[in-house]
Amino acid sequence: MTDRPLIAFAGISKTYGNGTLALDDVSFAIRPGVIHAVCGENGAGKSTLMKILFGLEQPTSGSILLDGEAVAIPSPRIAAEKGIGMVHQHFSLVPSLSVSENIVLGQEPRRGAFLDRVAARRRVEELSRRYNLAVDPDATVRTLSVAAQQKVEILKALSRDVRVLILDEPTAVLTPPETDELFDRLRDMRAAGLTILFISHKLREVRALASHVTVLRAGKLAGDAPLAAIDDEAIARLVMGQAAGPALKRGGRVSGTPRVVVSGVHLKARDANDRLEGIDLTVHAGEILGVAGVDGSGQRGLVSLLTGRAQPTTGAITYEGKPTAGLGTAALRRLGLAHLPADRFQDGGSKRMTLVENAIAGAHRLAAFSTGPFLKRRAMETRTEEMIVHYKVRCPGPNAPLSALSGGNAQKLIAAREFATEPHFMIADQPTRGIDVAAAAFLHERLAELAAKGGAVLLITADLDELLTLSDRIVILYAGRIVARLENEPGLTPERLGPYMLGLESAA
Amino acid sequence: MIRSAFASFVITAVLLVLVVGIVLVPIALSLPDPLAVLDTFVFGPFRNPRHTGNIVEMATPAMMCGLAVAVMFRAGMFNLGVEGAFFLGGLATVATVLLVPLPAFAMAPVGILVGAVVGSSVCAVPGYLRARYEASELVSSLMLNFAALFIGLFVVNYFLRDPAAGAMVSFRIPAEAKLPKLIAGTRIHLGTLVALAACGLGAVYLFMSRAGFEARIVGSNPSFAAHLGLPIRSILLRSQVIGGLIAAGAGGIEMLGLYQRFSWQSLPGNGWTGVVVAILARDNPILLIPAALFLSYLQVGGDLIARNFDVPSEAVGLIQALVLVVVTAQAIMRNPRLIRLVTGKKPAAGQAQDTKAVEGSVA
Amino acid sequence: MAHITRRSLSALLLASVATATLGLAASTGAALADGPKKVVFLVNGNLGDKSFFDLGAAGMKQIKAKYGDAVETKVIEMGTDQTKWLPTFEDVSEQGFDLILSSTFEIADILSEVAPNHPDQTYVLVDGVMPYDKGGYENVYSVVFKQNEGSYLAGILAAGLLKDGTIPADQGTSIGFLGGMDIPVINDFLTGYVEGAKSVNPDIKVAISYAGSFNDAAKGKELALAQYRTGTAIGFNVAGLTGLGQLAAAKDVGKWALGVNSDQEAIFRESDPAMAAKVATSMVKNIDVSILRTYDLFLEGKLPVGKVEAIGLAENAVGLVETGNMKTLASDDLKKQIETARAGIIDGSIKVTSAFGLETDKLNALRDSVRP
Amino acid sequence: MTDFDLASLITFIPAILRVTTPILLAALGVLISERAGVLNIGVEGMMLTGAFAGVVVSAATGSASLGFLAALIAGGLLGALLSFAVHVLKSDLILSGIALNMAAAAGTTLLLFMLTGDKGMSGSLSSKVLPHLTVPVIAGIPVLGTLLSGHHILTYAAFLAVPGVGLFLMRTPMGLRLRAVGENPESAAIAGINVRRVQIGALVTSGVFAGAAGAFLSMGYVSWFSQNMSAGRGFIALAAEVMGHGSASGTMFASLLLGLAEAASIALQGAGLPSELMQTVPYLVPVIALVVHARRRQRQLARA
Repeated sequence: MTDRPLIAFAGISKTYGNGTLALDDVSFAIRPGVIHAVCGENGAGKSTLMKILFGLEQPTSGSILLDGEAVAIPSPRIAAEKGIGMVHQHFSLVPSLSVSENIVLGQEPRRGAFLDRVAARRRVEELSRRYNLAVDPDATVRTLSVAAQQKVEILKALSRDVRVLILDEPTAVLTPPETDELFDRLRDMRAAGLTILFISHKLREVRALASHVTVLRAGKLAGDAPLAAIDDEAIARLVMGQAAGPALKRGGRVSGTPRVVVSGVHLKARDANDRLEGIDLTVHAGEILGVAGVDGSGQRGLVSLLTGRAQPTTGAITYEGKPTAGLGTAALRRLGLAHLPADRFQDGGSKRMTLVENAIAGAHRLAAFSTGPFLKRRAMETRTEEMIVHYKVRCPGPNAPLSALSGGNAQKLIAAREFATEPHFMIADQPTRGIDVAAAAFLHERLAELAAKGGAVLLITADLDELLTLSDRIVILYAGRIVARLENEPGLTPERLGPYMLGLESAA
Repeated sequence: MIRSAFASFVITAVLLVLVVGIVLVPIALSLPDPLAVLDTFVFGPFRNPRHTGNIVEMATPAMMCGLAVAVMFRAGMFNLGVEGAFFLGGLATVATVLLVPLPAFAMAPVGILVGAVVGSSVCAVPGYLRARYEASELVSSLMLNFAALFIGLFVVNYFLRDPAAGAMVSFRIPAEAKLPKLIAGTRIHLGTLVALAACGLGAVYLFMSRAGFEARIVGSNPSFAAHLGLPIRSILLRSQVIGGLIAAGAGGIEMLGLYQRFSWQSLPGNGWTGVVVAILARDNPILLIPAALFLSYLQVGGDLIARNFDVPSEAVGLIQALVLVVVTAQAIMRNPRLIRLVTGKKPAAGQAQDTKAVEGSVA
Repeated sequence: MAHITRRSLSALLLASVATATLGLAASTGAALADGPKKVVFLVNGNLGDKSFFDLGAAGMKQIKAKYGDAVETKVIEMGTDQTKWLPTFEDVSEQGFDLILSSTFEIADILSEVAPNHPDQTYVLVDGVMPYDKGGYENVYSVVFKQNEGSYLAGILAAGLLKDGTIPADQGTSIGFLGGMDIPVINDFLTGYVEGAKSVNPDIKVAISYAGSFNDAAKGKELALAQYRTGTAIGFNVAGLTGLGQLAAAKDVGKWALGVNSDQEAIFRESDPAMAAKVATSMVKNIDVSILRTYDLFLEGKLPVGKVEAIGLAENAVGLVETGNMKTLASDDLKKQIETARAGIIDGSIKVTSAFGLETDKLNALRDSVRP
Repeated sequence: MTDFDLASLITFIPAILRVTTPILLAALGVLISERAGVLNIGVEGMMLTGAFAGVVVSAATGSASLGFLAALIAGGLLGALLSFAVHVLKSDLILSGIALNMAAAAGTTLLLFMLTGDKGMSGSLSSKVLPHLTVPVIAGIPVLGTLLSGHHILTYAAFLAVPGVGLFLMRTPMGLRLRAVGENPESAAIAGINVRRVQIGALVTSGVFAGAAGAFLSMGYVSWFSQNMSAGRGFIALAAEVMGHGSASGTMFASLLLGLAEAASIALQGAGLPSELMQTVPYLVPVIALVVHARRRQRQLARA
């Protein structure tokens, strides 16, 4: 192997039909057999660049060189033929199909006219042995945990004889031990000769894994260097365009009266991941209670109980001393509940509706926004414009559809709506998943501010840095039970949380 | 929103002329007087006030059925019961004015009201089954349309049939019950004003009222509605009851406006027209008015050439089918270059990259 | 279509202008002379029903064939949307036709609005009656068919074929009636058919079905098969295109069918002789003949405008097709019996009930009396 | 038909199968396109056109098989046409389907008129029919013979197609791709599947099935084409597919239920009830079945 680049981007620009310039003359090279990190905030153009490499998008100008030759990649199929595979941030699996069906989809082994299911299973077993990624080939994807789904996603990419594997923010949904395991596997793959493109905005991970980093900012190449030649602060500067502000650090404050008390709650649910088996917890006024746990440890069940979308099978929940039995979401919201849902476009808003409509929905029956049966559209619009300013929502205007916003800006608008009611109790479920550092920091400040004003906050997050930054106390969920209750002391590290999250230890 | 919709409206109009030209020119050329055929098709409807009146008469039920469809579609309900509601609404209205002794002034309003309530069941029952049991409203409404037809025919045969008449028709609708004509020389009746007002009210409901806002939230994203704690089931049901009332009321208005007796022996097809009009107007109540007028204009023009020349009436049907496909063709209608040509500005973000071509799988 | 070049398009346009000019000249010329009479037939539905609309159109053809250039005929389909019928009548009334014909009862309501506004225009209503008793309508001639009379003969034939053993008892012991819808004009066939059958065999059973549709041949066949399966040996279809399904059923099970309105044996004589062979006869309603007769009378100035004429067996407006299968199938005795009944109906000694104006209760009583 | 003894019940079964056949064929077509994510509202028009093409071509060639082939091709062509409108012109799927139905009704009548001078039916064309099949040994066995032998070839084809379609969807690579496209087109595209091509293929196949359903009407039930002879069966097929919850066997049972309801309403004619009320039965049964099914599912969910 020489130092000749495996892939070279040469002056790639991309302008979308609506005039957005996503990439502006980006050029850099990737050497074979390395783990190459691509960093940048949300909307910096990382995903677009990777989509271009994978054939999902076409550049407006510029070219891609593979082994020194300019190539056209018009579709993922061609990308696969050229040995490029991709693990998507939002998995590209078909939920109702089995693991093996998902993996062989598009290049199915045949026996006569039929799908050779034995061969498919064998292929999956072989792959999973080779790359040390254990999955059950016959499981239906819908029933798998996120981490397992990611394994399937990786196997699916690897099943096509790839030379280059693109991973788009692969750790966003993983616990630290899962992340560590993933990194081990990725190092194995590199050792086996694979070139890995690793997209992330977590410096720690980039440092831990990659040997070379490329930084994109606002569609332009901001920096490109071997990791050995650049320190973290320099990378952060390249990412943010300026020095990052001092990090917020809370912890340890328990103040105020118990606001939400969950006692002895069991929940039977169809999905085993949502079941709860005897939960006791209290959220006090003025504190942020962090909830950690591997995805599918009962977080969803807990949220649906606390938001009134489900009723406990046994046990009780009180809200400021009053039992909530029989109260639905609407009644709880009237009592002062707010909720930042994990899936912001699925539950947090309506893509097709305007920002005004998304921002005011829920509050629209208040006297401020309606007279009799009618809405006060002017007042709604004015209020939304204020939110847009206060929450620094970058948008074409208050009457643009929510779909026109990037994930981070949409989340800020949704947060603006949820904070606007001055809630007594806020459930923040993965509040900053997949959004850029600046937006995340902004939301962190809002949550801290709410707690400071006496609000009770329940923070559910897979991002342990976030958890340790914001929480006053931490509970860890495993398989529907609380396995640890920890004070967020300065010495608490992600590594200490790991064993609890995987159910290896229990302290409760 | 209205402006971009208007742009597509202009493109539609231009396109239609092209489509009609492409189909009609060869047909016209096979006839002795091709120019007259085209001329009649395009200008005929405006040459005689009666024909212009026909456009308005025909657009009246189309607007209301379109409104009924739009109200339900906006709430995310694929309810096709408008057809049956229109039929049953017409029947119940006529039954009321025939069977219930009412003072003359009350006949029309009470009749239409009763018709609206009875007829709305064809939309409301699928709505209830969906809200209560999550049973596909598409199937149940499609089936109930036919059930409504045969139940209606049974009612006519056994309770309303005029034995002196030679066909299965009801007794004559009393003159006092009929809706007053508005313009001499045409059949344009009070119902047209009602329909226009209904479209206006529909716009107010959908875009300016709390109830309509909530319905649109449910329609555009039920999970979001659940997040907000909106009472989804009752909102769904309410939308379908409102839709049913409008459609069935339209049936009553049509009967008292244009008919002498209840004489439908099969589903009149206005429900399908309503679906077409609503899709053309992109479920916008105000745009329903031009959409319905436009469709009716095409129809009247087509009727005129079929009547006056040897153009088979089926050719007119073919033209209309083609028109429907073309005017909803996003490849043409949402072509950014065309939109820029019409509005003179760039299209809004998100509109041009709407690449998901195939929607509408049945939940 | 998309490949029309600009040149070919302009050529087309040029050509069309030329033809247009010619056409204009021709029509002006025709108008100057004391031109041919203009007659129009308005179809309140679509052609292709194999029943009164098609027969009406056939009548128009016969007029054209008989009078040639002395007459201009035209048929306009108004479609099934009833709101379009009145505008069409108003348009046509202003276009200088000498005679405007239309058919079915539904048109009576339309004409009662249009005719008074155009007193100089002559209208003909076939198979429907204007409410003359309330006065007016001096410009409308109505003609109705006594299909019950013809159906009476069909009933005699069906019951007679069973009674005299021409159709052996193992084929079935009852007769059938397949109606399009439970409506008066269909039931008018039924009452005559049942009474005719009863005159042969007072205990005759009649299986009665209605399809609810006039264009569903498959359903018609299924309904007929159900009748044949439960003991019907010969059935009478009065259901337009749906009714033709009965013929297919008769062929499948080797039983007998009776056609209606037009000669259904003739429809399939060439294309499917085996099926045509199972049509015992058809009860024809000579709408075409009556339309030609109307025009004849009109030309002679003898058309009784402002009145209703009911035509039936006496006028040869309805009757059985006796030239086809019936000729060989029916015994001479049976033919004689039918002749006698015909004479009886014409001279008034036999009264056939009509479904028009008959209460639903009475009709049900009649149907119940023959239920198998 | 007042006494429902065993014998009359057995003679009743062929009627159910006959009534079910066109619904089942069309519903299987709807199933294939629906699993690929495209709802085929145009199935009614495809049926009608298939019925028409079968008659015209078999009359012209004197061959029933060629006529049947033409029916399949005609249905498939309309499927391609619908695909063109949806995928190339990017028209609304539902509206294009409605338009297709309108165009098929008008177009077949117009063509019939041009060919025969008659708008109503093709009686003057000597078209051919497809045969009924007698299963050798079984035909002689009393009850079983009535049940299994002597049906129309397309009745056998329809029921044999059920496992065929089921296997195709669940066990073949193409079926796998089709389901992936229908469930998650983006994922399918990422897996290198040409989503558009799969959907076009599904619509064409859907049309072929609809064409076969049409051929059963004009070359099985009767031996001619008549105006609008599909008479709403396409919509019934849509209902059957939805009731079948996406599986081939479910679609078959739903079709059989609808066929049973229709056949029962036919057999019960003449029992003295108003015919209009009897005619509501085939339409009320699916609604009731839907509710019963939905309630059972809800109870299962509640128990879980």
